[in-house]
Amino acid sequence: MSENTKREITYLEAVREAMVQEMRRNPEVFLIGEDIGVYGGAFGVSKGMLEEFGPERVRETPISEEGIAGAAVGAALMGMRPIMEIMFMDFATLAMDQLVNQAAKMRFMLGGAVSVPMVCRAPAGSGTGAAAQHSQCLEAWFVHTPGIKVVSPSNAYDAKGLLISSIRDNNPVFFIEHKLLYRTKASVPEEVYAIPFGKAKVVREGSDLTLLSYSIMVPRALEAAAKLAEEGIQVEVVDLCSLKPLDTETIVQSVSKTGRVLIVHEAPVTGGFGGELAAVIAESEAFDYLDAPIRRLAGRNIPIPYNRTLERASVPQVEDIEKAARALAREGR
Amino acid sequence: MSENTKREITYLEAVREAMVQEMRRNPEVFLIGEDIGVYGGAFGVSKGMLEEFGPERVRETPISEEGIAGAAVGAALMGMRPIMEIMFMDFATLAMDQLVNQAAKMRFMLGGAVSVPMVCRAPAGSGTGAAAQHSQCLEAWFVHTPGIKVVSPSNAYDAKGLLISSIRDNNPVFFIEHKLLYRTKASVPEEVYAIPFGKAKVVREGSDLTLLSYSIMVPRALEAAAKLAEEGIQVEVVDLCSLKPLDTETIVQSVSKTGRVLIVHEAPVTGGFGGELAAVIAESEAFDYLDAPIRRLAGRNIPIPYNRTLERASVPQVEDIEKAARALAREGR
Amino acid sequence: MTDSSVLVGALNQVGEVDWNPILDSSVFVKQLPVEKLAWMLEKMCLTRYFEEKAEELYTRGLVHGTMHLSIGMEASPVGSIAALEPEDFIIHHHRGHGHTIAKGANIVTMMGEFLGKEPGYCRGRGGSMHIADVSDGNMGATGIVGGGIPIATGIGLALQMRKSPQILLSYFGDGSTNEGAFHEALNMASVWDLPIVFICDNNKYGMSMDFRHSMNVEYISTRAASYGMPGISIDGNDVLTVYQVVSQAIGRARSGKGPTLVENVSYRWRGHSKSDRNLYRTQDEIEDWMNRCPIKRFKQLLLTSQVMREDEIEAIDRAAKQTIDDAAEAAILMPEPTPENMEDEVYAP
Amino acid sequence: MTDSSVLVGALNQVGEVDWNPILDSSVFVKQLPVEKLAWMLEKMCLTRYFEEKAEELYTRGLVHGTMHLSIGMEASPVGSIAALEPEDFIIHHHRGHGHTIAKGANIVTMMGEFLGKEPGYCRGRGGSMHIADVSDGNMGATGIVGGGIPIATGIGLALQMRKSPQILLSYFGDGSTNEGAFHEALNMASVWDLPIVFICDNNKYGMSMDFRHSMNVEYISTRAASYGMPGISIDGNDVLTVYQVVSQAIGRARSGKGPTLVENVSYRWRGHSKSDRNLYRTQDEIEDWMNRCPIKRFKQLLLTSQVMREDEIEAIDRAAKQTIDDAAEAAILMPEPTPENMEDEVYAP
Ligand SMILES: Cc1ncc(C[n+]2csc(CCOP(=O)(O)OP(=O)(O)O)c2C)c(N)n1
Ligand SMILES: Cc1ncc(C[n+]2csc(CCOP(=O)(O)OP(=O)(O)O)c2C)c(N)n1
Ligand SMILES: [Mg+2]
Ligand SMILES: [Mg+2]
Repeated sequence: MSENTKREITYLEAVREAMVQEMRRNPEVFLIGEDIGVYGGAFGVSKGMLEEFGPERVRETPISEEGIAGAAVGAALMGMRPIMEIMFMDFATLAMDQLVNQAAKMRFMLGGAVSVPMVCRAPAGSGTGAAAQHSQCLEAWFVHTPGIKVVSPSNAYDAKGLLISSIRDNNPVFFIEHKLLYRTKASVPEEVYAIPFGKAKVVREGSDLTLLSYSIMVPRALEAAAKLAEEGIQVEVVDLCSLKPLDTETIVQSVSKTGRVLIVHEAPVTGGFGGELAAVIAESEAFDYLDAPIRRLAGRNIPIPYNRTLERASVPQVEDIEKAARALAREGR
Repeated sequence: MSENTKREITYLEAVREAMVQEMRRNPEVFLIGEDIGVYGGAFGVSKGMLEEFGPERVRETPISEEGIAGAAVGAALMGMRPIMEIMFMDFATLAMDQLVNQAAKMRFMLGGAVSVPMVCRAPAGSGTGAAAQHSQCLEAWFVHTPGIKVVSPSNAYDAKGLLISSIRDNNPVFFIEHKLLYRTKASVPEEVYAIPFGKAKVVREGSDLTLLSYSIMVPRALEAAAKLAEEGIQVEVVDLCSLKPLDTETIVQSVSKTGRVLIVHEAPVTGGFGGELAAVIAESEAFDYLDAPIRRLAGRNIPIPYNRTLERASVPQVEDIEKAARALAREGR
Repeated sequence: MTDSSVLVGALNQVGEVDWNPILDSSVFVKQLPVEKLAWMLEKMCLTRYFEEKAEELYTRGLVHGTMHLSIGMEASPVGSIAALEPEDFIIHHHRGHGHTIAKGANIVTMMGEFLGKEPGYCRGRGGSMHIADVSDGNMGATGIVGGGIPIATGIGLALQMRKSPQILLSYFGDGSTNEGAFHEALNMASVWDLPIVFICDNNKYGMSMDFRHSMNVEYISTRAASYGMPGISIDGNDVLTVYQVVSQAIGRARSGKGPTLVENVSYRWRGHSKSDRNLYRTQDEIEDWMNRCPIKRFKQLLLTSQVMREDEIEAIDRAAKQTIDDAAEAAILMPEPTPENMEDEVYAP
Repeated sequence: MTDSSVLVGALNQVGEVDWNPILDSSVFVKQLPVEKLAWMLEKMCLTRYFEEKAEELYTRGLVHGTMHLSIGMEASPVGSIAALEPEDFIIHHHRGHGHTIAKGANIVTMMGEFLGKEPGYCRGRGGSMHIADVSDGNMGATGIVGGGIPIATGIGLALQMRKSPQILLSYFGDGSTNEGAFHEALNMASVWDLPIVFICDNNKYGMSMDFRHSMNVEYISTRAASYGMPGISIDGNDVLTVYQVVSQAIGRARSGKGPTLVENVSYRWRGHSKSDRNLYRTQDEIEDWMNRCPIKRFKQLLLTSQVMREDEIEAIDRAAKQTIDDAAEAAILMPEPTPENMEDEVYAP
């Protein structure tokens, strides 16, 4: 991050800025989705974009998620660079054929004759009282789909740079935004910049254990780590940024250094991306350096409930992370 | 398996027999799907059932996967016990909203006021030259969906008993059949029997390493294990049978005994169910007994290609399992 | 379409059905028992006051999450559910407070769910969008636009397979008819002659999108033609027209003749949900529709047709308001759920 | 629908379009250059022989996987693609050999793909179901029934956004029109006036299901009404009728008037795929349709209208057969792909 940039903007504004700047730069880039025009999108991400780019390039659709995804695939096949917005990640369930059977497979299946440069942006996660069908984190499905890349930024700076890379990538990229991050601020340069995929960031150094995370759980992990530091427990926090491609090297290095690893995500623990991370570590040379079992702290294996207290209790909060990290730091082998 | 049963039938016949016997026993059970009537289903699983049960209970549908799943959910809500057939597991992509947002969540979301007793049967896997959109193994998605149970039998005997349990279960159960297993035979009692979920089977005992698997990879693992035994390597093969609920106890016991574990499945390795298994082991007390890193052998991270040689090379074959197990058995810590 | 099948009062119509004539509401109102009319008025008032209270509670910060209000649209759920037998079923959508109330929900339990309380219909797990009342035949709502329509087909299938005399009303919005789920479900229901009446509550907008920009048809009932199903569009702000037309569609469903698509044309006064700034429509348009308030109109009809006196009408109105006020007070005092053992609730035993 | 819009020769029609009259094929055949007619005959013969060869290769055990033959249905792809400019696009479905040949595929490369060879169109990764020929504007097929239709909408959208004069033909089967994808995609294409002609190759069955059991409409063009799109059903075994009608629909698309749904009624002689035992239909029905062979019929027309001599016709036929025989021999000798580095093919650089 450039030192002399002082401008602070929100994650939401960073996402918008990435789209706006790429749309100005490249006429092939356009946004397609529901209520993205005068409404500005369900969360206001595209506010003002209709005014600048007009209804052709801020393309509002009927409520037809499969149709939207198909439109993105078809346009991408022709060399356009659609950014499709799925209003809530939960609705990706309606577009799975287009995303998984079409977008992801087409290049390979046609022997390399085509590419599908598209982005699927989706707000994910709980915390807004929207209940079971508007709160999911489904990244694990897309990580498991060869042909799709998956990124999930934890802050405004990364959101901008990773979205620009996503738009420029020649493949389908699933770009996961977390609703609770939309209002968070960071220092973000006005210039266009691209953050390469496949690079994790050590966002806090520590010697006692490695905490691997992404998206909303990164700020929570940092908060927990700060508290634990007061107790003398030094947590190294790694923000994965891109889930696929995955920066195995940084993970293995950190875990080899600390000898302990706590994996934290919001999605339900069973079958979640944490399993993949655990496997990557357990298969790697870091295995030999482990001084304690690998631990996962993730969402409970339940649909997200409506009630605020229940909702909070369904996914890791700062205090849960603190507790899990403290226990792991003390765990011997 | 009862000793005095000599009758051998195929996996396909066992699936059919389970459905037929439960439909005779319980008028609330019915089959719904595409081409399941006079055609007998794409693979012939329901051959003859239309004749016995008539078009009401062998309910053929238009080509409308989302509609089929919705019909199953609605009927199940009313207390019927639909068995829906998805012609190829790949087409479950079209029914994800109904399966994941509706069937799986409804009980919890309505505070326990309803249950959704339905089975979704789907033939999965490669090996028939059907290419990228007709060859997938998508179990990881459903394992990651709270509210759905997932079973994946490896032989005719288990197929019958697990399908009967699936039909009797009061929840949505994803029942995964492997196309290449359809013609395999086993001794299967004619009587009705139910195999409880959540019980893995040690299908071959061994002391040198534990091989965890399910579905088509179990017979392949057994073949590999038999060959390795000739070299003096004793592989313990565990057939998980049900992926969710998962028999963690048997897994931990076996791995604690052998100190080495190889996880084998057909789905692409990244983000696959193998990650969950690795995490479960790495979090458990078995971790302390591990003498070598946890190893996964799974499908390559590619869509399934059409060409026979490429297709074979995309997923683990007997010789790949043999090789991986041999290497692991020799691996020290 | 034969001439005999043209229904006076229909805004649009497809399919060959012998509709019985519908009467002008000023005539029909005299043919219904006064208790029935009073029931309709009560349910409409309850719905209106429930939602006004919901807004108030929201503003007071007592609601976590969002909500979708149907103020101005009360005639469709009430007029159609009035035509049901108590044993019949409904399934509705995210804008479903009116349907829930009309189908007989306990208002206190409903308000409890709205506030996410343990004694609420879903024990606080569902909230505004998912209030169901299964024991009264209300199978609830899904938050996925169009997602309930295939489930409706399944419910209808179960009723048919069991040779039940019961039927189902399936509600959804104009925007949802652009979802593939709508298409697949109506087609299957028609092919199988299922005992369902599909009711489109067309409130002119799907979130911010004017329905006329989301489809190239003027009337959504036109879409019935794709399924060989009769379709009809009517004034959805006239509770007695809704009642008459839906009664006939229910008759078709109950006698095994299959489903009908009824479009009740209405309007949503409030924003789509709480985050709506109403930038996509004019204040004039909103006010124009507020002048066509279905409740005011029904009260006027009762009065001018002399089937109820003003004091009787106002008594119903006041009682409804009181019921809602009491329910809110009671619901606020209800206990919150606690998060232990939620894993045990996911699967049925 | 105004009277002026009724098209002679249409089996069914919806929407208000001023169709130009279509001529009887015995008249129209004289208005086309003989080269065009010869091209049509050649493509139809190539398709027929390609598929007969495919069957033979399958029987000889040279094919791993399945295939879907369109024998008896050759007039629809050939008649419609004959109406395109070479720069135009097509996207088709699992039964797409005819479309691929008509759009100009190299037969040897195509046969190579059918056999899964490295020099095949998809380097052996795709096979029969996924043969695409992108450089000729053939965007290929998906194995997911209906899955190509939303992609068609996207292609049309790109053409429109780029203000391209090119248009797209999007093909699919009768059964696929029951998928939600069909509904969403046609609706969006109509709302946006995209330059697409949607062509339903109705071969009467979706796998084993008689299309009349899968929907309550007699003609699939009826479904166009849901989208405010013109729809028309025609004899899909008459290559010149297909040509004339699709030409007009292409004209609409190219001039910015939006999409049209054309239903080409035909029949599939062979089973759905190789595992089909044809239990769902009668031998009589099959034979009846075999008597309506589109190729025989076209040859007959060329002969009786005296635009070609029998020896000219037979020369085209023989040459086509030879081309296919040669292609098969060449394809059999092509190298197999090897499995190294497949991971590197998944993502574009
Ligand atoms: C599958 C899906 N897509 C989008 C949404 C977001 N959304 C909620 S309600 C709504 C508008 C629905 O319009 P309509 O069907 O007309 O019902 P109304 O809200 O007008 O009553 C939208 C877009 C959703 N909940 N589900
Ligand atoms: C989504 C999906 N469902 C089911 C199938 C299996 N399937 C392949 S072709 C076919 C029939 C399609 O019928 P139609 O659209 O009429 O095309 P036709 O095969 O008759 O040319 C079916 C059911 C599939 N490939 N994809
Ligand atoms: Mg609406
Ligand atoms: Mg067909």
